[in-house]
Amino acid sequence: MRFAFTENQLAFRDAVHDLLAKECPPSVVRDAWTNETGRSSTAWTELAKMGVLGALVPEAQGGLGLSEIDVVLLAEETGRVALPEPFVEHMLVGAPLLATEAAASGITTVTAGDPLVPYADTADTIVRLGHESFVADRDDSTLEAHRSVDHSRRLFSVETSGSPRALDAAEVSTAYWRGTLGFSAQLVGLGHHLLATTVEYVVARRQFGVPIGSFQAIKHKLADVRIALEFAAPLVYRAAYSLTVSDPAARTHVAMAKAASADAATLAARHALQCHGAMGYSFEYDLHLWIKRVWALAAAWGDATWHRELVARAILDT
Amino acid sequence: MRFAFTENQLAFRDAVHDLLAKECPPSVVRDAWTNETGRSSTAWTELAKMGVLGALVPEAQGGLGLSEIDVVLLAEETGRVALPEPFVEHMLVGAPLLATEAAASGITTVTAGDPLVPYADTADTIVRLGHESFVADRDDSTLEAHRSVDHSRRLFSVETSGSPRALDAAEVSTAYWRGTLGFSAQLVGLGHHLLATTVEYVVARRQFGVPIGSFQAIKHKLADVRIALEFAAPLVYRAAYSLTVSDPAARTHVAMAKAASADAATLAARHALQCHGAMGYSFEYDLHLWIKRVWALAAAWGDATWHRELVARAILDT
Amino acid sequence: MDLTWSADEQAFRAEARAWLETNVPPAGLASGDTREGFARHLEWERALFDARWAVVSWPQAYGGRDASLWEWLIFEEEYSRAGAPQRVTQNGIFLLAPTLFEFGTPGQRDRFLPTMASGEETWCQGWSEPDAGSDLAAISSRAVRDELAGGWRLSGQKTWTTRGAFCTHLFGLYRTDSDAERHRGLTYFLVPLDTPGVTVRGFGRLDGDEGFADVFCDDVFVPDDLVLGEVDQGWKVAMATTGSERGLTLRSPGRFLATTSRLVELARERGAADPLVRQRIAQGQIDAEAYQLQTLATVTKLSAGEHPGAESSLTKVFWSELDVQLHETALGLAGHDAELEDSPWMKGWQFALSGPIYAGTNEIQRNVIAERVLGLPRK
Amino acid sequence: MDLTWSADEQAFRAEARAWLETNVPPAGLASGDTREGFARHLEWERALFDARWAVVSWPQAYGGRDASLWEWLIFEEEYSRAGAPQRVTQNGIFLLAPTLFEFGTPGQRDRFLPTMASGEETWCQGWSEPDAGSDLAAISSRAVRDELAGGWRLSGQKTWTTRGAFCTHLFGLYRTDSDAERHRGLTYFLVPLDTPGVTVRGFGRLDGDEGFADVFCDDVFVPDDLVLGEVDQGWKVAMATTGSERGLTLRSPGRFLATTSRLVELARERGAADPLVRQRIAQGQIDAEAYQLQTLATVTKLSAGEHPGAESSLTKVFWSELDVQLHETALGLAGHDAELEDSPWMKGWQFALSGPIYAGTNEIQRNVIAERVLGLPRK
Repeated sequence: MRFAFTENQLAFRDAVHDLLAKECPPSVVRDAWTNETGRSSTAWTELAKMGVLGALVPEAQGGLGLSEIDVVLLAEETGRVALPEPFVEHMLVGAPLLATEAAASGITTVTAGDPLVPYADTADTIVRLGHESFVADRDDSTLEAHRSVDHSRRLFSVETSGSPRALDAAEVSTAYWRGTLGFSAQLVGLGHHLLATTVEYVVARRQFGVPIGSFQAIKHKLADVRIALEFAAPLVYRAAYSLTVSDPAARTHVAMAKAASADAATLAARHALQCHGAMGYSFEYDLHLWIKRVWALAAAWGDATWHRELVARAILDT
Repeated sequence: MRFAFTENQLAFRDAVHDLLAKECPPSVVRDAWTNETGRSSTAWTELAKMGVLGALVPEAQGGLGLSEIDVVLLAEETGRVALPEPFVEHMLVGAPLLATEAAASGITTVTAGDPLVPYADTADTIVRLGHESFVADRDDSTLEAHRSVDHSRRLFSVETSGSPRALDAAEVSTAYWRGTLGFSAQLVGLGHHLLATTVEYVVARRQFGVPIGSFQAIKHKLADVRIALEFAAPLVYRAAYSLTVSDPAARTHVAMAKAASADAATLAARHALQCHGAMGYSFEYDLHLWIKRVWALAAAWGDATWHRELVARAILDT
Repeated sequence: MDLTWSADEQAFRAEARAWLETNVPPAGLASGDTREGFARHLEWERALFDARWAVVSWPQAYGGRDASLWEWLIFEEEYSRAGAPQRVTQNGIFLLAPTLFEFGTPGQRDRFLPTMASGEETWCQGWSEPDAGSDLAAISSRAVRDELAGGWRLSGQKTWTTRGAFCTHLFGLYRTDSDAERHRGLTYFLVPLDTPGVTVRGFGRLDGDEGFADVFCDDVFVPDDLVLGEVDQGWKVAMATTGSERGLTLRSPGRFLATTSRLVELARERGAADPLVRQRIAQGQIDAEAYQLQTLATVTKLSAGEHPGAESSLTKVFWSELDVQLHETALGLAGHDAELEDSPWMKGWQFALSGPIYAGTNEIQRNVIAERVLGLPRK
Repeated sequence: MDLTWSADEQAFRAEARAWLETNVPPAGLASGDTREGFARHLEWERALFDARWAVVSWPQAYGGRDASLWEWLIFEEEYSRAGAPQRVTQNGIFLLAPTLFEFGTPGQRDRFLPTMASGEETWCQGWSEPDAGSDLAAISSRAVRDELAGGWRLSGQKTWTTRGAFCTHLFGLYRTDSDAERHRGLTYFLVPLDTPGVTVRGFGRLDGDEGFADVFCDDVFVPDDLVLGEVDQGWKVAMATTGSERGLTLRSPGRFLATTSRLVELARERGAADPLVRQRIAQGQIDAEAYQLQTLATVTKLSAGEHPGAESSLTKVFWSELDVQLHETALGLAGHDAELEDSPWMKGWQFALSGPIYAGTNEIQRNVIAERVLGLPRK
């Protein structure tokens, strides 16, 4: 029994952390709100160079041949910086699903349930999971733009005129649970950033002659956020482990992870906004970039209520 | 339009308030936990003398011929002092249901849904509302005692060997909604007492060199209780009015009142206990007498969730 | 207790409803927090004014109807029910005007109320400063006496000023006695924003619309007749306004009843079968009605001549959290559509989130409730 | 990461499970917070001790098995799973013993640990006083030096002392330096409750059981060898115990997993169809597993030699609120039966409500989290 990451896993996390600190400061996220693609300029190519994007692709196909437990912390890091990229869609879902050399270097995007596909305009390949699951070329598809509250998340409805490859149930299942794990990890990262940035603010911000962080109302809100993240993270890590070892309960574990991480990040967003007051409510201040990402990802691929019902089925109906 | 009680109604409330202050101090509630009947010694007879117990009985039958709106504040007062009596059962339900001179002076108890009947051992008449609704003589009934967490609320299962009078649907409905209104009003009164007694405690109790009531964590909890009671009370008063004028939405209004008052009183109980710390957790201290009454009444005659679903039916399914 | 409306009140309601049904722009207007939308809203305000619906509770001389508090409540209910546009003039009409009626000179009232009612002049509130948000008494913008010119010279920065970039006037607090601490030594000024030395810079609110502004004053001359109330008594004067802001005027129960109705409609469209959603919607309806009833109780008291007290803090916390809950429930119903920016619920959700922050954060309000309503010690 | 148990650990679990299945009293025992029930519980404790399950993590010399933290965790999980009786010896075994191991003399360890493990001597905690609840450092009970007799004379009142009326010994903090303020000048004493001058008065907890006591000391002589740790260093010594109380030892994840299982069973009996109830139960399961996993992470760190820090405050808030939630959900399922006192859920609910209060209220814990984990300023 050992509930901890290996030195290698932590080192990989640290490397990605450092890369993102350099390639994805808040200015990059803000820029993605208004640039042509909604994406970062260089973070994606640097991640590709490091091999991260093909981490789950077998070595034979040019990937790193790693597993979910090796990459869950990387997804958390991309959440922490609010990386504006189809990172989960490509790295955790698309690339290993296609598992070709092209896949590791190209860009795949995915949707699950939702008819709208993020970043479809800059993807090479579009995967749809849901009622009809398939893999299609972007070139065979007609796109229509829709607007997410998170402007960096470019959404498109997709009409495919080509003959997309159908996916079988096992492929869909693997893809769906990996993606859900990835968003859970990103939500934990987003939550941690929101907490850290709020702590910084309430220590610096003075009202009534003292830092507002000295008021119990602020302290207790942020303590609650810290608690929620403390207990959401292990559920996410366990889910990654369970997918890696094909635990029979892996899907329930991912559902638990998504429910807990969505709730924790939503709480973090709410309290961050309230503790920042009018400052956080200002568009010019970066806080809302993280908050809106939380709103989008908390609802994506099944919200907390939906995943809790899956958990209920597992424990009550079997 | 006038959302306020009349001078007469307020004067009646004040008179009952004064009576209860004298006849039902906390020592009477505590005594009822261990005495033979679970009831007060003199409060009941004094209320009878004042005419309160027959308030809803027509004047022709020896009552005061009043309406729900005239007595809702009296029920609130009995809640405030945690009066250990079948007050709602008799005054709001049993007496006007029987509407005989005997009824106004005798004691009627009622249950709705629940097979257990409070104070059945000292009642003359037992009314059951629910699957089979009837009025029975206590003398024709076999009782078996059960124990409520509120020891003053003596509960009994009842087997009737006589031939009880069946109640028609209209009688049952009137009885049920009046009783539910009465418990809602008592819950508001209980909540107000819990808040007041907690305010008193946190002002007096010093820790860390200051009154604990100066801490924001305490302030905000009690502010939330005050808010909940502020907005529950008008729902209860409106429900009383709607029953009085036979408003077509009266039942929904009572359901709203029970849901809101149960939630407000439950919150008051929870925060009162937490703000009192170990002191409130001590059996010797009076606080728990009120808290346990709240637990019992919040669950009785349909809990908040049940009544909210009734509200949902009214607004969503019609 | 009498929860029925008189024949006159019913007639008043019918008249308001009929006019609104005919005149409310069916497709709505662009956001009033944009320059373009603000202009459209002013046209609507003008139509309201011309039909004498802009300021129903004001005297007829200023464009009102001398409406009672009850009629005003009825009008607000009908206004929300009709889905009529947000009042971009509300900071003037609902916050400044009550103060002008109470503290203004006859000259000030005659000068400012009619143009405020018609929307010719629009007012923003100059309270907050970068270092004076929750701690309003920390205001450091100052006004220096210019005896010769018969007035004051204002300097300093106001910020988070709602729709400041589009308004013509600002009412604000400036420090006239620099030795006095905290809430002493402040004065309430009326400032035309075209006065030399004023610079306004609009900036975005949470949803990106330019609903906020910085208002910089650099040696801005304001003559004595633009002082509202007494010099150095600005806090007292302002608090009267703050009372209105938290209390009856700004958040009519009709607004939340209307939002709840839209939520019920949304749920019916989606089947309304999920008990979880049913519970939340029922709770919304209960709370919206509780707020309405509590308002009726308050108006009954006010009509009997009682004054509102710290209880307005109870109201502010309640409606602001109710608004958040209603929108949260609606977004939960929307599923993955929830993230779409175009949905009115997403726009409303972001607006609702300002409720617990502005007009005194809910944390401050809970302190006020604890200290002034419950009597808990300040320290 | 490796979430599997070794063959040895599995064997340990199997052994514990087999013994518990055979020996746990199937009908349970009367409440350990009553004199009668306490005596029954001591018989059970004795059986545990005789089978060497009383103190698995202790050295064999004191009746333990030298179990690893992992094995201890496994044992606690099996213990809860089996529905075995509450440990009435827990304040000694889980709170005092770790302190004895760290600060006790060899003589003290040999004198007290074996009888503690067997239940021959039972310990209650003398922390709280009427004016020192949340504010533990406000302790005013005092110990005056008696140089001649080689010891101390204790006076003062301890209160809310759990099961104090049934225990043989008390460990408590007394002020040895009356000039020192707050947490300085306190000393940690081991007090046999049959010492002349000690008066114990039991009183009821929320559920009416006599689980609390006042312990009055009136010039009670305690020899030097019953001082634990150094004189005037009692705060430091006690904080080590407080760490255990909040952390791993007292609230094994097994307890909440077992409660959740019972809740799931209850819901299945009642049909388990209501989506509202399903949500709450699923949340309970998620939280119980989260608590288990977080404990596994903590034990991994402790096994690697790291020390637990203020993070134990996170744990305390989490499990205490989880416990309240689980019981609230169960009572909600019970409908009108909820108010019946005999139901195990009503008993458990009342016990759960003590969780956010004792061992440092959750308000204090949230302060600790904010200040020591997040680094927010104290003032």
